[in-house]
Amino acid sequence: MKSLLIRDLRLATRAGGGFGLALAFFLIVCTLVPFGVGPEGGQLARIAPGILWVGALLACLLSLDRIFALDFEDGSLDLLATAPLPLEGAVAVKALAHWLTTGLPLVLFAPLLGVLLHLPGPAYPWLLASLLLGTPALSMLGAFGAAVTVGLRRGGLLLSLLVLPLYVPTLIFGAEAVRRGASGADPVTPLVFLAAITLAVLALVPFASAAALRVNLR
Amino acid sequence: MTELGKYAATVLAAYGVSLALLAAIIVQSVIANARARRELREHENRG
Amino acid sequence: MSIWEYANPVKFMRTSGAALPFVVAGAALCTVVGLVWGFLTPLDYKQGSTVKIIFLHVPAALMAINIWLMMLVASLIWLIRRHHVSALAAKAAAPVGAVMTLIALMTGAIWGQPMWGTWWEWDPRLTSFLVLFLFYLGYMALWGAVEDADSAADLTGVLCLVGSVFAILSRYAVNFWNQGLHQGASLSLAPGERMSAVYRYPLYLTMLGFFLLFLALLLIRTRTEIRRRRLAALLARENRR
Amino acid sequence: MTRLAVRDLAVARGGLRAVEQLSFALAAGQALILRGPNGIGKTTVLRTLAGLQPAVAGTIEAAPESLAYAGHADGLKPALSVAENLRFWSRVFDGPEIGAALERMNLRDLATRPAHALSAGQKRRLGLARLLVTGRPVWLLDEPTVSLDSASVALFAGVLRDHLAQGGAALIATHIDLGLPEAEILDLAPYRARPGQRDQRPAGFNEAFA
Repeated sequence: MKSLLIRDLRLATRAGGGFGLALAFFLIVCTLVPFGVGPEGGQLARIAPGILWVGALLACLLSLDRIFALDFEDGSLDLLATAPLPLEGAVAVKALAHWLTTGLPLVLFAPLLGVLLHLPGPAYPWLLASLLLGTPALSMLGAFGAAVTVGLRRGGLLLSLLVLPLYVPTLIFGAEAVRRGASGADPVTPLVFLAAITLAVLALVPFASAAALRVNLR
Repeated sequence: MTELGKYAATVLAAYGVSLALLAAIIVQSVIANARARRELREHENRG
Repeated sequence: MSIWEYANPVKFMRTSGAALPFVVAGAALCTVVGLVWGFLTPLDYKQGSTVKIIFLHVPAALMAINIWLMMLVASLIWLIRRHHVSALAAKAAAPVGAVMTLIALMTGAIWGQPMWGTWWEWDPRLTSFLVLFLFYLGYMALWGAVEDADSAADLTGVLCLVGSVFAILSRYAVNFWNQGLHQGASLSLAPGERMSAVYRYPLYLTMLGFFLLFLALLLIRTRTEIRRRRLAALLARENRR
Repeated sequence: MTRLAVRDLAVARGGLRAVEQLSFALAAGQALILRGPNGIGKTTVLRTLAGLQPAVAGTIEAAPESLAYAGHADGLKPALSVAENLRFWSRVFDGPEIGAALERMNLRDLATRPAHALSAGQKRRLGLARLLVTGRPVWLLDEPTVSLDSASVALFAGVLRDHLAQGGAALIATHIDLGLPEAEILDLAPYRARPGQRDQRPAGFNEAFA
């Protein structure tokens, strides 16, 4: 398992791995929104939690198809499926690698963009906490979508259509925590719900993803 | 005729949209079924 | 003889063919009578004539959820017992469910315009139905995208399972997110809150009508799918030789 | 000792049975060449044995984790070097170190070269070297010699012979002569599935509805 994680991280960070694209996309989204809604600081501050969460979510979506598509094309997935490690474990490791190369950088990058969007000061710890708790679920659910669509020719678009509705609960609780943090209300309740969803997703979705992968491999 | 009061347009719009959608799915189902039946019969007749 | 005999395509075609005229007649009768009766009900003292929309809105909303439940059950039967007709029935039900969801959404929006003063309100119920509609779209798109029938049935089955869990999760998340304007269940059993009988009976009739309508469409569409699969199977067999 | 025993196996492709009633046994030290016309289902048989798809009927008996599959694709990452690619598979399969495999497949000089800079034949050699680092006794090989020149084919035949001598076994789908005169030949043509038997469980939609 460790060697698979190391390989995926190495592939993602080498040239052509697409590392950093998600960050650039996140930056662009957060730059474009003020152009759309106007530069007025109070308004930006009000919508900043939502923009940051939606931006992170879309940036995460961008690289999902890479989780399995490349391994499927070059035959690695066949070989992994016959390897001693269970496919559920391989799915979880690949989702973890996706989170480490996409989710975690987005989390660390988000406060910077919060400054651009006039996010109120008290919200920053909650922004970090909610993204940190929520993005692993985004990667895992994305891995499920990627597993379902891995053999398809126009899989990318379908992947978004399948995965985005699954992101609704995570987005709601994540953005709500930041919003409450910004307005001085108690953000712990949504954070607890967010953590619960993430834990359930991490525990159960690998089985569904591995089942979908097995179907696509045969 | 029944009285619809000041919300006549609202009620008629709701019935219109719903019946149109229902009609669409019914017509689509029937046409698709007839087509599938025809294609299958043609194939079986051919050999 | 067990209930699973009906999962045999030939048997299903024979039985459904015999039952279809009665189901269609029942659906037409209940839906038409129920809707006309509903349309002719007197005005409500509070909502005026807009109360007539519930004869479309409530049955459609009910069917939107129940059709997804039926798809979940059919998917489980396919995944566990591998009955091919079950998978095709789930596929056949999805577009009907999507249309029911759309009807519930649009009548809700049209009704909300004079009542709440806005076409669209991010009310928990409306929002959950929008999310449910997205699930229907994704499910249908996946059926359309996968070429191999066996893979498509398996993948959509897994998606239906995961989607069901998330549809319920979304419902609670949305409730948390916005408490909403939507009134409680219209057919509440608590005494005193009960809807007047003038509206209740036509509503029951349209609910039955929409259910029979779904059943008729389900039978027709499943028969379509079976015929398509049979044609594809015959072609595949010829190509193999 | 029997490494792999197959009884009454039926496999399906595209929802239809392709091969049925297939029975054979593979003993330690034995190589079996799968023959048959194009499209009869050699690849499907190998993938089913490897566990990548379920068998429609029949039993497959083999020690757990004793099968190593090599298909048309080599599972190489272009961005990684030869040694990195091989080391990854050695770790995943808990197999031996990569030094001997590199040596044996004549890849020692290419060890640090990234896989995208390899020729087709070199990639194939690397893909076959992977079998050596899995440490598994039974090799399931699907056209292993594609894009290999005659020298490399001979090299691989030598590797295969050593593997058999150490108690390994191999099931190989190939059309060319590997230079393994001791290998037996299993022709799949007699096992081609005949349609029309409705008493069994259907293999897929195409059998359930035909």
